[in-house]
Amino acid sequence: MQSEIIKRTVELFNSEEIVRAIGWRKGDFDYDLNPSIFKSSEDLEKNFVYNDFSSANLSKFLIKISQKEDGKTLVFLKSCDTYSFNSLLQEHRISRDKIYIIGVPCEENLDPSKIKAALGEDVLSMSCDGETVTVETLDGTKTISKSEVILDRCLACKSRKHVVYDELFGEEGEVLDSKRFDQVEILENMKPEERYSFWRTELSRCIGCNACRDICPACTCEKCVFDNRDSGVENKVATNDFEENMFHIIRAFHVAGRCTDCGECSRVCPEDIPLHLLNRKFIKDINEFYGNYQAGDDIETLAPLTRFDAVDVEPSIVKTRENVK
Amino acid sequence: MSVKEKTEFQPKIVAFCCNWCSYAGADLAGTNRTNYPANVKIIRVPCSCRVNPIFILRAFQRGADGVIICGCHPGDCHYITGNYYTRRRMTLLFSMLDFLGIEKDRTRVEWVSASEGGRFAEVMTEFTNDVKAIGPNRKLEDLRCKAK
Amino acid sequence: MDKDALMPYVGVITEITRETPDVKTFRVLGKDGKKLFIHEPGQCAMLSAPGYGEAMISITSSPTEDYMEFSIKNAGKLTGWLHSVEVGQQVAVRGPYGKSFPVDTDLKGKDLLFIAGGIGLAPLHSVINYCRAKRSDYGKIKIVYGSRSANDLVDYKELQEWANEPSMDVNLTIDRPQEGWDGNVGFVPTYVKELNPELSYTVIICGPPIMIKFTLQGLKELGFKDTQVYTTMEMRMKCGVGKCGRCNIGDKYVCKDGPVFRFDELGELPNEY
Amino acid sequence: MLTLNASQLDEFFALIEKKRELYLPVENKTGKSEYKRWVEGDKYSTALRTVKSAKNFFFAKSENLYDLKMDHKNVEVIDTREDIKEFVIFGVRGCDVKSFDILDNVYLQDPVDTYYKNRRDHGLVISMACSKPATTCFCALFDIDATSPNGDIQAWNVEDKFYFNPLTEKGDAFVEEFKECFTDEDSKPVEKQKEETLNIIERLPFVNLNMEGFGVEDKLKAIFDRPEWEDLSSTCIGCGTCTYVCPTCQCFDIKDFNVGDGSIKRFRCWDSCMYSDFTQMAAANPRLTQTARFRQRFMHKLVYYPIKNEGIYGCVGCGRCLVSCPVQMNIVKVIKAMGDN
Repeated sequence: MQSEIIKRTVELFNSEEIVRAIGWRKGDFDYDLNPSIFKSSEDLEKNFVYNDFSSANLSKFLIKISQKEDGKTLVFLKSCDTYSFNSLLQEHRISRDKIYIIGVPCEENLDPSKIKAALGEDVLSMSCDGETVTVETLDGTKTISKSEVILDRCLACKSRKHVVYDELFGEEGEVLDSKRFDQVEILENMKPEERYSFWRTELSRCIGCNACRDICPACTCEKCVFDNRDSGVENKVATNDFEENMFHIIRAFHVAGRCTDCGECSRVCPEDIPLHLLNRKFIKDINEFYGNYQAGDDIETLAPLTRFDAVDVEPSIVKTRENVK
Repeated sequence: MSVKEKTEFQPKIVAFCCNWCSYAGADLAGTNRTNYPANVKIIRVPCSCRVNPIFILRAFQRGADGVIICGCHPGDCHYITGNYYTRRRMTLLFSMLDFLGIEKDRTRVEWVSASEGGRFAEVMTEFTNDVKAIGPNRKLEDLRCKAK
Repeated sequence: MDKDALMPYVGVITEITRETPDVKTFRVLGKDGKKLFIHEPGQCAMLSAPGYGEAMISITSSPTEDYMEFSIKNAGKLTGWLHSVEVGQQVAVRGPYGKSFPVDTDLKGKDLLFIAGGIGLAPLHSVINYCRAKRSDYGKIKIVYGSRSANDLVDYKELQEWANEPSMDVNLTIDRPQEGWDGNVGFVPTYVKELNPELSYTVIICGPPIMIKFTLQGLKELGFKDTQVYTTMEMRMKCGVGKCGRCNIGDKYVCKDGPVFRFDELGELPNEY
Repeated sequence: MLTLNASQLDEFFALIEKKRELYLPVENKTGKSEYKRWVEGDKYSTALRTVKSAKNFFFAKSENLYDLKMDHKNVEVIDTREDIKEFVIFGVRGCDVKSFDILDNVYLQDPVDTYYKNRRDHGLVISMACSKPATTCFCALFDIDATSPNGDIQAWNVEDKFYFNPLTEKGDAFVEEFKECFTDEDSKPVEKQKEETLNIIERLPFVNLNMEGFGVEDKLKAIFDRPEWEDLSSTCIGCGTCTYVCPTCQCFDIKDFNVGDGSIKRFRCWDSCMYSDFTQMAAANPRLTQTARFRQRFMHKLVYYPIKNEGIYGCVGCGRCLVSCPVQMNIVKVIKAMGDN
């Protein structure tokens, strides 16, 4: 697949259709690909990688790049990334006519930290061949079943369908009937005290690095509320429980109805806090209260928090509904 | 009995009241000499949809035990649609607070018009009693604000 | 436990003078009426008030005085608050921070040319008065000071005093013609070139970056060398003691290794100031 | 050498905890290890590295400096520093121990930071030699011997035994105080383990990195002006992950927290040079682009810090940024792009 993609992209470079491409650059290992801008076909041929570790969602980087005056930028988007792209488009953060999208097919991505946890930290290289992941370590070759090391967010994949592209590699995928709200339901069925202690345990690990906010394709404000010195909520590192709670409630609230559930927040969290559960809770509530809505599905439908219905449910429903303890 | 009464927990209640309805409703309660608990501190806002979720969290941080938002009845918003947005936002926010395990009875939205002085007092009394029953806010407190 | 360098003293504002529409001079003394600490010309102090944060302000008064003064422009949260207070207000002060001008070493015995723009006179004020107090230690003193308008000239009274001293040559300029102004009109860099100072002068310059840039160009054309020119830099600081990292330029910390730099020293730093 | 059986470890911890506070790496919910105050039942985690470094023990992630009170025209400064109880950090890896030296160069130089020093004086570091370094480790590059870490007491874990060797007076006193816990045994197994580990270290992928060209004054501007900075930083998202997991990042911010009753808590917290509001000037922010901020962080570690501190680099090769960066950019990639590699 990688070589086909490279071949096609080189063609686009040569025909001057595009002036740069944003993709995944080879790192020191198979798994530490960094999102990067390729300015020439030579660079791309040499350093572009598309493999099971090309997890980074590249759509947000387009904001900065599509503001450049010159030429078209090519971007590689996996199916879930296309939803983020549409969202950005809908909010006028990027200009469509300056971007060329190659949709790349996506099997589940792998999680290097799961592989390391299972096989040790002395990993030299990892590669996946269908169902088995083969890992070269200082200790020799080891194998592990792919199903054990799939990235968490891919375990609950919502869609294999590319909702926007100029060119697609592979077959058109389908929207999946995912079980992504299962974990949210488990929490909903807990007692409030249990939920509170669950979230305290999780959020107390937060180091306040803002990675979840900065990687999020829906967090695109020029000036974030948490960067406003006069807001009274601005903080570099949370000083106590309250600030940890507040940051995460507000972060999730600010993307409620706009979050496409791409899962980048949880993927990049250095402390593995399941932040996507907060976002999914909002998505689940929105579906329940205001009808099914998938952000990024199209660019016409208004986001749920920017519209209303005269007969919407009252906030007191939170107390009275039966399916949530 | 009397000792118990003295030490009874007195919650701090923050009420965000829309300028065009419930704030006037509170006024009316006052001019009618209708009693409502002294625990309630009113903050006037131009519309219930002015209330940013951060305000609510900040109220808890600064020592509130309960936060209530009062706006015009749906359909009666001075700015035509403001309270419809409030309704959606607060439904989601309260649901999220619940999801984090914070007591559901600490937050409430009520629609109180300018003519409903009596209802204003009723709502406040009821809300204050609800919050009294669940006790002081511990889950969203900031100890720095409680010292001394 | 020893007092930490980050912990301030309490000072009292004993006098407030309005200099220009947006600049006031505050005299600050300890509660006992004495100076809070001894400083050298060009050093700074961190002023703060509860809830308004801290700001690094250069000390305007000369060490030879028995008080400490700060000329402060109303520009932000803390300075805005300072402009609203009355005499008797207490403030938190810590310092002195930074390197001073080398008044007792490199500058001793030299002819001195001070060039300032706007509030940039404040840090130089301390040096000028120090040199005035020890007049015999220095050669000729020439001052070039410019501002947007005559009303914006800081320390106007004192400027007159300086001008009246025969051993000091004071040259004022304003950006645009103004009624009642019979002095020079024009930007500082141009005026400096017009005045054509002799190369014997050591230059001390402070003002807006754009003024410094063009003045320096002009001085170079006149034949001045980088080693002859000193400046004092401005940057938002937090700790003042070279630890918090934000005023780091190259291997220097402005708060600790500066704010006074000779231009050849600055030239060795990456262009991030 | 003084030894302790692994089975006696919990007893040993209980004994320490009786007299001091004991902190050690413990496996958390996600299976990764974190430093934690020891309580009965906690098991020492032998994981190679904790997610966060150990710098928090001395350079706290957030701490109150003092309180300020304003009453009309009066201002009062209230010293809120408290006496710190003696504490022990057990199981610090060689890289993290070295990071304390790097922080010392900043916080113990004149004027001494009393908050830092207070904790430094009251803390005792029991380090732990590495036996299974990761492929993302490169401490050898900074002359750190992972098999013989510094600290007040160095320790090794060989099979089911722990070996201890005090290095400082403080360490001697500690060993003396708890001498009934230890037995004296031959240190051959330690030597054997060291040899094996060094053998692994030689085969690590980054062992041949080259630091030539960094940390010298005359190359400062040349490195600063390199065009590679632009590409390396092109997708840096400007979060603070690298800074906060880094054991040597030392920058902080000072802020006021308004308690609401007229008093202010002035506190400091970790800050990151990756943030847009980190450096500010009145006229213009000198580091407006993420490229400039990105460059500042790595220049500081690889060039500025060593110039100021006799050639010691501001990096210890712990590899945390290689694991945690959301966009997989890290100091190794920078060293490779900028140095003579």
